[in-house]
Amino acid sequence: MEWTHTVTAVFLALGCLFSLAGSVGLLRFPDFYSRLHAAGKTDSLAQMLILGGLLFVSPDWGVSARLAIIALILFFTAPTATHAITKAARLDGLEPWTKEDSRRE
Amino acid sequence: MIDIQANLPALIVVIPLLGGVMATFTGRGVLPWAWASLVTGATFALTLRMMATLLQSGAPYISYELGNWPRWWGIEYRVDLLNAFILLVVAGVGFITTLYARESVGDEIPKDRHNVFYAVWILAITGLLGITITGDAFNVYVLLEISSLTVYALIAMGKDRDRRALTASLRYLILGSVGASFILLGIGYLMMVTGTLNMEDMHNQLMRLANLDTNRTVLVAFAFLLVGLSLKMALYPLHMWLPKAYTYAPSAVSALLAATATKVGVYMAFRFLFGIFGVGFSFYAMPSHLILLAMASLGIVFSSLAAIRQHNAKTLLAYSSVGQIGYIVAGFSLANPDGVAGSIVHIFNHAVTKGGMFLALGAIAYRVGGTEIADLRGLARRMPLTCGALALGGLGLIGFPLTAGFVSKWYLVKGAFGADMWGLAVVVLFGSLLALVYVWKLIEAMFFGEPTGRTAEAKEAPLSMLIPIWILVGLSIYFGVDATFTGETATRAAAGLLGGAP
Amino acid sequence: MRYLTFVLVLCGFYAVLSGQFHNSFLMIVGAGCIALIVFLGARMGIVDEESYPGPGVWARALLYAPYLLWQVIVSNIDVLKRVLSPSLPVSPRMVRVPYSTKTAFGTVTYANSITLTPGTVTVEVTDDGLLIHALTAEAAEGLKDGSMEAQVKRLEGTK
Amino acid sequence: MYIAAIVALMVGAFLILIRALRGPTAYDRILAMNAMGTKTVILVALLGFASGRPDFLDLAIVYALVSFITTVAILKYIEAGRLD
Amino acid sequence: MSELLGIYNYWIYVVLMMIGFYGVIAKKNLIKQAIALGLFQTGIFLFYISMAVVDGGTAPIWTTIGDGSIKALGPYDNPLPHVLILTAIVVSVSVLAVALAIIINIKWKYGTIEYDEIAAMDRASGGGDDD
Amino acid sequence: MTGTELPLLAMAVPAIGAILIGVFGRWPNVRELVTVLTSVTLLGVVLQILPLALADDFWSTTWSAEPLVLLEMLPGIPLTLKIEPLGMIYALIASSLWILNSLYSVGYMRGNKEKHQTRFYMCFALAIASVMGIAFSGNVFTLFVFYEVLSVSTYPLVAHKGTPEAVRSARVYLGILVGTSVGLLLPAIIATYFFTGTVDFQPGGVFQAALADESLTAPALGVLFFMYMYGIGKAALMPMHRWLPAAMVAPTPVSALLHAVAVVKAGVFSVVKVIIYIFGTTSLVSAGQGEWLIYVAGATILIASCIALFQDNLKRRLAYSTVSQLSYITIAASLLSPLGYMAAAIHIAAHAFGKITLFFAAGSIYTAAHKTNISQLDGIGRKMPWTMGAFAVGSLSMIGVPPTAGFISKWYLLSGAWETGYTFVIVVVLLSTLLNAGYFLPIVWRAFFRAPPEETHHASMSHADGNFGDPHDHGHGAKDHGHDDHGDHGEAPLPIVFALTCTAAGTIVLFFFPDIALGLAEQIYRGLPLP
Ligand code: NA
Ligand code: NA
Repeated sequence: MEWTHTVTAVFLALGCLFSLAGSVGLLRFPDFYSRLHAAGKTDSLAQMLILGGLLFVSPDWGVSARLAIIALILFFTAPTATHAITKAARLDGLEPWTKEDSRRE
Repeated sequence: MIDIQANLPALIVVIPLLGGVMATFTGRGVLPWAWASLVTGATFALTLRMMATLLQSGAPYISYELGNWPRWWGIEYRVDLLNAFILLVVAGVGFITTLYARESVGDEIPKDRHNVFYAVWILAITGLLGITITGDAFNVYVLLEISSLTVYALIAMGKDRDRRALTASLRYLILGSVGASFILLGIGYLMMVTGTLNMEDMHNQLMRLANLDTNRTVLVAFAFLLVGLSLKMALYPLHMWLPKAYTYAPSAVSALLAATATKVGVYMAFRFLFGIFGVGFSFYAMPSHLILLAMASLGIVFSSLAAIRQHNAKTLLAYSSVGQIGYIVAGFSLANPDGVAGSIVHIFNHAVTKGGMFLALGAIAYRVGGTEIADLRGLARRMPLTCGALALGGLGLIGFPLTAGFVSKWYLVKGAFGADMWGLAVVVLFGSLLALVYVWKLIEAMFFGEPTGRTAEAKEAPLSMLIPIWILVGLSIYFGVDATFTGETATRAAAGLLGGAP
Repeated sequence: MRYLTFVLVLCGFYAVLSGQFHNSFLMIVGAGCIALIVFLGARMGIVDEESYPGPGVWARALLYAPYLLWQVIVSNIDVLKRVLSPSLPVSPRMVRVPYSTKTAFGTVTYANSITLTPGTVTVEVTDDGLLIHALTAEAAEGLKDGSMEAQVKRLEGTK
Repeated sequence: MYIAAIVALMVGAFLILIRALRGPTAYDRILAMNAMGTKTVILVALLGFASGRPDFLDLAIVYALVSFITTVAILKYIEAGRLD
Repeated sequence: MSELLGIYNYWIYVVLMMIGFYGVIAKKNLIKQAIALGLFQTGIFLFYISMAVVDGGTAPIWTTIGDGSIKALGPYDNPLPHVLILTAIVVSVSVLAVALAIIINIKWKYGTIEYDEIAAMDRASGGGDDD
Repeated sequence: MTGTELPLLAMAVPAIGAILIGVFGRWPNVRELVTVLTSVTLLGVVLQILPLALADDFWSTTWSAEPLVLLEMLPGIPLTLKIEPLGMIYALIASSLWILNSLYSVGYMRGNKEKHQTRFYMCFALAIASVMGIAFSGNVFTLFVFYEVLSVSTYPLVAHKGTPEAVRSARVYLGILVGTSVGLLLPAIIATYFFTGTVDFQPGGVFQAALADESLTAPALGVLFFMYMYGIGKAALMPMHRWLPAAMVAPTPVSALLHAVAVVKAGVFSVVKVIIYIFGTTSLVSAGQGEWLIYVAGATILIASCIALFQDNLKRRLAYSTVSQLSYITIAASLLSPLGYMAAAIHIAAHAFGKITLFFAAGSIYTAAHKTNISQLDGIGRKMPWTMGAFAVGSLSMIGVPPTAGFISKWYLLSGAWETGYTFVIVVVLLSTLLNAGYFLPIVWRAFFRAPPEETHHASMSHADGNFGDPHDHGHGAKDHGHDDHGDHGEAPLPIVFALTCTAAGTIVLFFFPDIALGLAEQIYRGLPLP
């Protein structure tokens, strides 16, 4: 296997790791705001890693350009979307869950 | 310029299609209606010419390959005696109802929406014509959806008059879409087995299959198509959507639907059951003729009984339509020359009879404001010509001699005898007696009742409505008195169907 | 001037994606699309300062990018640790942090940076400070020292 | 190699789906759907490479844009109660 | 077992279709019915697409090879079902559009989109002719 | 006009008459004139056909010529017209009685100031046109078509008054007539076409070939025979007779039309025609399927006569009398013997003249004295000598006492029964003759030999002149309806009295000069294939 494949493999593995982390976080975290951390951030890194990984094995510059464009789009839209959701939740008066609440339950 | 004669089949669909789209730009006032009349008139002329060309050519069918693609790849329009006849019915009744529609639509649809109404109206006719003329199975599905979508919209446009038009339209949309999806599935399975979409080619491939009767895919395709088509034909018990849809739709729409929509559904059944699957499979290997006959008989009896109970004349006629579809389906399920001929001729007879009656009800709604039996009471004195047309149409429904309805009954009963189906003959005749009851409910109200409220000072319908009404009712009488043309055309078309090849 | 860059970016985008230059039909259609987008963009008024900052900003952004990237990685590792540990050491809270960046661009970048740093997410930007949701007490404290705010202000060009 | 990544992401997607179904508030669901959108983009890219058809990436671009617009549209509707 | 697995697509299509069909019949909310109808049709699309699969075939889209010529990359799936479903999707979307338009009008005219409430209002106003 | 086209003319005259009546609707006098003129013209045309029917070489010339094709309704099944002796009798009665009925109607409708008179005369003319169609029908399909047109054109006449009661009775009338014809007659005709490939009337019937090659079994023929007999509801075989009493709600000229001129005659005419020209003696006898009809007809005669005994309403009694008299004709035909067919043919004529006289009398009593029940008729004979005189003649004809025509048909019927050895028929005829006497003679006796109840009290007021008021003078006799005082009324208006006198005379003339009726009856006999 050429060296590029191994590099890609590493990038992909890392990307999947963080992506899974995000998903698990989304599931395990107690309330909306904490899940925000998991979902919002992990996607940005995971997509950069995976798409970056694929850059190394892309057959021609056309494909590489597309990969870059996707990365760029996701880099800008993912956090914006997360902020939009947070703003909507905030406006709607969604209160974060805190440790004290857990003791009272 | 386009060579009209050579591209006749394509033009029959293209002209109303473009006409329909352009109708949206016809602005306000009388222009939308005028444009619609022009387009439907031109289309009717084309269908006349199509029939003439077919008869002169003497060939069993005329084939036209769309866009010059060879017919195994592209879409082939195939015109034989059967669909040339139904094209005539659809385009003819469509044109006459369009002429009629000016006053009725003016009264029932807001002024600013006329251009949109007529656009959707023309497209509905286009869809129906397309289904009738195309020889490609998937193209049938596409055009079926075009006609269905436009019909859902047309029915919903009755909302300003009665909000129940919306619920009726939605219910028809749901059931219609499920039906269309079943048909799509059926076509899909057929495509898997035969590898083609051209109906005639499908038939040949199916016939070449060794054990057609036990081929699971073919059986599944047949089941899906049977249910889907029954839904589109409003065959009892899959007719639930029809009564409310016809009642609350604008009057002109009810007339157009009653005369053409379900008939094209029946035509599709002809093409699939006789054309593609062939008589042998559809009616002998499969017990479908028992199922269809049972459903048709139940339909005739129960829908006529329901019609008798109604207190709104339009709903009454709507249930009557379900019953009449029962006759048509019973006819072709006999799978013998008389039965199929009876079925085909009744498509025409019922189209003109019921179409004329719904137009008459539209005129009554226009003058009196409603079509409840109470609105009809004693109306004959005020609107003699309209009530006369309704009464004559009623005689046609019962199947009185000298009306077109009688001719159909003659063929159906003779077909029933031919197939030793004495029970069916009894059902057909019992249906006529039930029809006598619900028609006389209308006639007694109109001719012997005491007019009240708006009925008392209603004026006779305007000429622009009376002429179309009496053209249709006149046709139902003329083709009752001299049924040689319709009789022979139906018999020859039936022979073509029973011959197997579409 | 700004419209020129807008058109150039669109042409670049089109060239990269289609890669078709010899097909006249596609070229015409491409030009048509670009014209339409520019027209709609102008009508929506999005071709302005905010979406097309001057060249200077691009240069400073490149300087800031590695720092940002590093923060992303660190924060993700932090999330990873928290998610995978069975006890889920999380005690979320809301914190309000004052900010002194002047330009809108500066404030957004600062808020984004906070989000990208581990354990904190900017929830709302209000006059009396940024509302931050922190996963743990330490994360909230980390912001107090203002080191990151200085970085962003340099990016903004205000000392 | 790609297959492994694809499977991993599918598992991630499944988890997100659980959150989408359980998520008490609407915002949890929107968050999940948004995350699902990003995952799908990456999945399509990976599938493209796995099946040797890199031109799938065009799909990924379109999907990314559409997913973003959908999320913003839903939020706008929830906030304002009307879309126009 | 492998034969069964080989046609898992068809299992999914049937499941999807039945879920949609159940939704159309059982659900009382009109929007849910419209969604269910969409699901029902999607199931059918999956059936058509699964029908087109060719062993080892790739997507039926020709690509530009290095020297600019457009060629297929080896065996590809049967494009016909794919094309048909393009049209079917257009139809399905149009049906959904008309359905939503009607549902919005029902909301304006009835004030509700729950089937039971609408039926009750119809019965009350029209004297409810029995179907 | 060759022989074949005359039947078409016979149909065209009343049809055009109907249109003209409609056109001149607003001028009553012109309208009435048109009605009478049309009826006279029709009789003229029918009389032109008579010699052809009576000619010795009729069967070889007129009958075997190509029938006149009215129109090609269904491919292979045209509407055709053909002259035939039995049809000739029916047409003769209908056209001659139509003239008298028209005159009578003018007096009655004006006497009672009825509404919708134009519609009345139009429907009447249409009904007569369809009667001509039935009489001269060349095949059973044509007969069926005009049979149905007759039902529809008489419906408005039955529902003439428009009262809820009239509409209800008209519903029963149409329901039974159309019900039986669409329900039984139509399928029978279709089956006939199906089994034999033809619907044409042929002496000796059409089923021999089908029976021979077993395509039609004997029981199947029996079922077909049952469908035909009960399909023709107008023959009022029990239990399909209920429409007849129900139709009594109609004005008297309509009852006269129904009972004597057209409707019931269409019924029994069709029954006899079907028996002779569709089934034919040989088929029925060989299949042994015809016998049940004798017993059903016999039962109808007796039961109807019994019911008639208890009817106080005069028109209802006459109605049940008709039900029984119709079955005389049916029972005669069901003997399946030449004598039987002749008895049937003659009784069609005899009953027509007799029963129309009785109905005219009933109408006259109603117009003059506004009485409808028999119990009110004491001593009315003195006030209305002409009416009750005619009533007596009519009753005698019903009973079958010479010198009335009724005697001849009963004589042929008895000899036919004797010849075929059906003692049951002989018993039925004798018994029913007694019953006829039982429900007719008391009326005559009550009218002439009983003193009117209040004669002493009103003596001074009654201007006992017997003058016949001017037909247009509405004052005389037509007192206000409510007041049941029969002291000061005389005879009914002239047209009424003139019409009923003619018909009464007719029953007697028919007795002394029966040669036309007999001649036609024998003509049928000559046409039958030798057994
Ligand atoms: Na952070
Ligand atoms: Na398409």
